[in-house]
Amino acid sequence: MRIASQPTYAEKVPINYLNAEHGLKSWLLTVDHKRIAILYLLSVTAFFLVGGLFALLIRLELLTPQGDLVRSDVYNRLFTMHGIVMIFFFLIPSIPAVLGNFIIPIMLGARDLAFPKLNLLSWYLYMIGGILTLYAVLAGGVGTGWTFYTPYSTVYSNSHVMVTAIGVFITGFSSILTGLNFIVTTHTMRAPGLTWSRMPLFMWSLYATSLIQVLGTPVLAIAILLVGIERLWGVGIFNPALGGDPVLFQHLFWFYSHPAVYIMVLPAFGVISELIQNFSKKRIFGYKFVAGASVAIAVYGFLVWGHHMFTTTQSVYAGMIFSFLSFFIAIPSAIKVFNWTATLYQGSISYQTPMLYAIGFIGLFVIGGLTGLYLATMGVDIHVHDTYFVVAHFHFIMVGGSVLAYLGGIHYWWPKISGKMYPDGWGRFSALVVFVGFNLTFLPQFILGYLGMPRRYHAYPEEFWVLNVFSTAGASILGVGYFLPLVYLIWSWFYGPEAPANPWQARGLEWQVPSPPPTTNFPAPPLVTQETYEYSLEEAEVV
Amino acid sequence: MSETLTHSQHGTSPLQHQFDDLGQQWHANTIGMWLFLATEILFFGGLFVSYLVYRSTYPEAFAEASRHMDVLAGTVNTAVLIGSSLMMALAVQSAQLGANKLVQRFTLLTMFLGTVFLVIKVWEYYHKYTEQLIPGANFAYEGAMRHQVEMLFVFYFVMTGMHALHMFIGLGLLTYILILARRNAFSREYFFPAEVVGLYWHFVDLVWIFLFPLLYLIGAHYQGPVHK
Amino acid sequence: MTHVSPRRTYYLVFLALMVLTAVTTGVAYLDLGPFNTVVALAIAFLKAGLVVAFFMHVMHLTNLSKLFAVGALVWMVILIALTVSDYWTRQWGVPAQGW
Amino acid sequence: MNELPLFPPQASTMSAEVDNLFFYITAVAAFFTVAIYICLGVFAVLYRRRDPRFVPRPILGSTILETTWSVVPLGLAMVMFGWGAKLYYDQYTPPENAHEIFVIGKQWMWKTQHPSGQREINELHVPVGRPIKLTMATQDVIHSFYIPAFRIKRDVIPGTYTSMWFTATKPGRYRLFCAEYCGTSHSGMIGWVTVMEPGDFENWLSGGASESMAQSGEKLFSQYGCASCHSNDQPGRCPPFRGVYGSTQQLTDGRRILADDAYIRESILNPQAKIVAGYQPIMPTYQGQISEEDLLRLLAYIKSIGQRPQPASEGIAEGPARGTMGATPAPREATTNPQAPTKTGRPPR
Ligand code: HEA
Ligand code: HEA
Ligand code: HEC
Ligand code: CUA
Ligand SMILES: [Cu+2]
Repeated sequence: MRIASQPTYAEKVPINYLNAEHGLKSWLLTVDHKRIAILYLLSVTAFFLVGGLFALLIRLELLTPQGDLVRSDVYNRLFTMHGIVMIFFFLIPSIPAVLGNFIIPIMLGARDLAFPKLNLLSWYLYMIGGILTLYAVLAGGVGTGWTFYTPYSTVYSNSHVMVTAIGVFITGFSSILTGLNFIVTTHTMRAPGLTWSRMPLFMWSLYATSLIQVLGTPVLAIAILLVGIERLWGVGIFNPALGGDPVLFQHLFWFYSHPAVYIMVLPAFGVISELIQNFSKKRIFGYKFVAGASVAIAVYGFLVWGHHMFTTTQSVYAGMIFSFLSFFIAIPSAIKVFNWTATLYQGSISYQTPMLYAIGFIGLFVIGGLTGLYLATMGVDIHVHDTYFVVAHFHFIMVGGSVLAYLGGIHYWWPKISGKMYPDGWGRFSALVVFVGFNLTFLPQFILGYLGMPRRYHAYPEEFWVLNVFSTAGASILGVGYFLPLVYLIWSWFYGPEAPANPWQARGLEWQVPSPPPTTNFPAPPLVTQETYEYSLEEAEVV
Repeated sequence: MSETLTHSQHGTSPLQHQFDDLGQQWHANTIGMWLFLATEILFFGGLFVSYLVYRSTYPEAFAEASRHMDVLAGTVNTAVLIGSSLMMALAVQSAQLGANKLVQRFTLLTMFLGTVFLVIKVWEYYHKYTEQLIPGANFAYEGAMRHQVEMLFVFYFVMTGMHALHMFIGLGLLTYILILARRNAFSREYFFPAEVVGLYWHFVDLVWIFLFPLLYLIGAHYQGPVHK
Repeated sequence: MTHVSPRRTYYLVFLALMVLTAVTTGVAYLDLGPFNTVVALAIAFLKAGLVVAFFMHVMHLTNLSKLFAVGALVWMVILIALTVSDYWTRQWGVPAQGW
Repeated sequence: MNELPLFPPQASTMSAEVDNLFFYITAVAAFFTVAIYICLGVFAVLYRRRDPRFVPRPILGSTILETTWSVVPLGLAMVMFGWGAKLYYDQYTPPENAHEIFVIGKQWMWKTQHPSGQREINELHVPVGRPIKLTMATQDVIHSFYIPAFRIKRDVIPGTYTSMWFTATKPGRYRLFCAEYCGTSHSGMIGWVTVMEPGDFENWLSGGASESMAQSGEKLFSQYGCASCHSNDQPGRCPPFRGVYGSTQQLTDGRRILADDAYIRESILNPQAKIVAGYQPIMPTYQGQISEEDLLRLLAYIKSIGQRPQPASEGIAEGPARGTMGATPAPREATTNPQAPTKTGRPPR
């Protein structure tokens, strides 16, 4: 029994996934991907606030050259916890586990992910890992840097390395299982007619992300496990006093952690592809290239990890291989950027909140990505490695890029998720605040880095003062910019006007179901006869 | 024995709500398991690459350390594990044919051999303990390359320990298969739980096939440091 | 969607695996220089191949599952090859005093 | 708060080279950034939505364009790679005549010592215009020796020696940082590099230290009981040291190995790893008994009696690292095996 869903179906239904069941238990034991997405949304936001609080304290400490706000040990724990919380507990799960979880099955025309229980298990693993890590924070924190470099982490640090390591280890499995679930879902749950070449670009990028999660994360798990074993039993694996090589740990760590940066940015690419198309009402320029670039990035991403180790004892020749390959990874990113820009050409662009984030993303990602080229250039990296230049590089991509894309995606799909509209004026205003605050925070850090200010410094020489003041000022503005959406989105959840099924006249199966969608998404599997981005067609004909 | 798609002892269909038909469910489960095995390969891969780096750095010390392994126990265990893999394969085959009784019998045999493996493993560990060859805790080897020798024992315990952990998980999964078979759940159409667990069990066997020569056998012909 | 192998196949594979185990243990006691490792690994791969081919029915899988299996191996090779590209070239052509 | 430097001083031969490359990348980056921003801006204005019902004509793409904007950036990036790799290689290849200074990192200070014996803490005095090679070790965790004005940085990794070199070009005082996070006072592990005119430097050197590093090494040599076995010239139970450093040693297992810093270090800490042909493995290990500083002094001593110029290409070959992990521990093996393939000079594995 396959019917094309009628246009009337998109009208409001009295029973949706939010009000289908009530009570705490119906949330904590749910296997509905949409509810699990909401669980993730809440927890990810909480972790972002925690990580942001650490960032705020870091910036306050750096307001003056002397280390006068907190003790150096505390400062070290601040940036460590900031990095760990932001990366493992906020950014990696953000787009995939919140937006992906909610949207993927609907985009594919499925009732749920392939393994709904596994999906819930992922969330629990994530929470267990997160709570262990928060416990480590409360018990006094961990001060190894998010990179856990040995032998400091295994032999010298007297902070709560073990608990944190276990927390990250467990969260790793959450990430693996989410990725596995998405891949299987993409392969087996697509609606009839939804061929690979018709698939939305968001799907492509999440598919690529999931590949990295499945193939990379286990190596992080083993690296962390070895750190734990070495620390607990005092045996020699990486400890040079016992015959080990600390650099081997760095190999294992970066084998995961370099691809992990693409776990953080690929989903953002996917969101941006959706936003750019739907707000300029124009099919992407070069669909095949944009889709293929995602997979190419996922694969190449595994070949460049040694570029984090140019100043170690890594062999000159291995360094050259890694540097060489690092430049290749720039090409698929370049393809994406150029194609997005080309898509705008002769479009019909409207500037609602999500689109502002999308354009901001392109602008900032370009800078972040291009500064990656300095770092991949061996001769220059020798100078800027472990300075604020690197800090600026990755915040440009991760905050200016991924976080902006996440916010853009949240705003874009918010009507679908909540069934309510938010005030667009406030949305546009805070997007602007975020953009300004961001640049003020992180642009000065490039200069600081080239001047030679090392990262992870609790106190710094006076000549770096002025630029650090700019940076701290920017961070406060940025904080406000993040705070505003928090307020008006929560407000709109309760008081916002009802959202129509498709407030943006966007394309994609998720806009064919009511807002908020019913528990089973579709009354019957929809039949897809067109590629996703056919703006010229009347909505009713699309499905 | 059940024939129809929707049949099982409790009258509920094995078809899960998110799937359209059993074929789709089977497909999802198989590729899910293969993906999981891919993850597992890289999990052990991290260990193997570390092993490789240190072995190529300290070839003599590793050979020397390997001489302290119990080759007999290792060989017997290899045979036991391969035997359990055979039983597993037969259990899966029986499930494919819907022969629930046979599934029960072969699953039990698989679990039995798996347990034998673990018992021998524990016995080996115990001997390492009495020989004072446990790194960190009581490592009494006092040769020239003490730390380098100890390193192989670290890998020995971590790798076989991880392997044993997987065996335990496998035993849990087999128990589940046993329960399904007791409920006569398997049929010619619905057998993939057994198949998927089988894949996992064979994978655990695979890992051991590599661990055995890499840990036990590299020192067999080694005569100690050469001093001409 | 499925293929049922006859029992005979399984018994034969089992036999082959046992023989190979005996061979690998036996060969280990001969001193073949670097070839000990080569032979040990060759046999291990052969055994693994048998298990994958017959016990895990890789031949009768969908192409997709095959792809995942092969993909995992390729990734393992990446991990090993690039790590080793560091360790095995640390000594190359460095000036006499070391650096 | 009245200083606002925006660009670091250039004070070594490397500085200008790194900066030039930096400017090249900046030019490329600026070009693309500006180009993209202009396109974004122009499109944003020209194609803003005027009529909500208007549906733009889709453009599917263009393979020519895609190829162009893949190949051109890649070409520009390859220049970055080649140029950067060359600078990197240069940076890791100290000139033959470099003057050697020893550096030890420990939580949380830098200790330096000149061959003539002067010791400094968080300070380093060097002459202008003369290549300086730093041989570095750490007593505990990883540190990283960083002089921004020279544009150089190198991690100091426990269990091995690392080194870097530079030629200062401008007298003055420059910042010295520890760039690798190393614990509580990581940000306090900073100091100054003072670049002096050669004459001033000679003056500075001659004041101060009473004995050279080699002399202290000689004392340590008897203090640790090395002298009970080793003598400089008479072969006996132990190899004599005259001519050892920089020579190629024949080992019992047939390998030949270059006696460099790392080899000497390993010979003391882990003597059994490589046994010199004709000797018994009786030398006790000194692992954990000799501090990094004393090790460097012993090294200086052994160097002082053993240095002998090493012919540049003497069939020195490579093999997998054995016994040591680090980069310096580059004990290289020479081919002795006559039937070994000699084209690449690598021993068969
Ligand atoms: C989402 C996160 C993310 C992303 C996507 C990237 C992307 C890239 N990164 Fe980054 N990076 C990090 C996060 C990220 N990075 C983090 C967290 C660290 C620090 C870790 C730590 O030590 O704590 C780091 C560190 C880091 C280093 C090590 C620095 C050091 O410690 O010394 C290097 C070195 O090569 C590097 C390179 C690159 C490159 C080449 C890319 C490329 O993928 C970028 C490609 C994009 C573009 C190039 C822009 C678009 C292209 C054009 C507009 C066309 C023009 C292009 C050309 C001319 C080629 N990064
Ligand atoms: C996803 C990743 C991510 C994100 C989003 C951020 C966000 C920010 N980071 Fe982060 N950062 C990292 C990842 C990230 N960072 C990593 C990996 C490191 C390296 C760690 C290491 O070296 O080991 C690092 C290091 C790092 C440093 C360097 C520290 C050092 O080396 O000494 C600095 C310094 O300025 C910094 C600043 C900031 C700022 C100002 C933000 C801002 O964007 C944050 C703005 C947010 C807020 C201001 C919070 C708003 C919240 C409220 C207003 C509510 C208040 C709270 C409660 C009620 C609970 N970060
Ligand atoms: C018990 C005797 C003994 C003592 C004490 C001893 N050595 Fe040795 N040393 C040897 C012997 C024998 C060898 C040659 C075999 C070998 O390579 O181990 C050797 C080799 C060496 C070598 C390598 C020389 C070469 O030709 O390649 C160095 C360097 C060295 N010793 C340094 C030291 C130092 C420094 C000390 C003291 C801190 C020391 N030794 C103390 C016996 C000793
Ligand atoms: Cu030493 Cu940082
Ligand atoms: Cu990277």
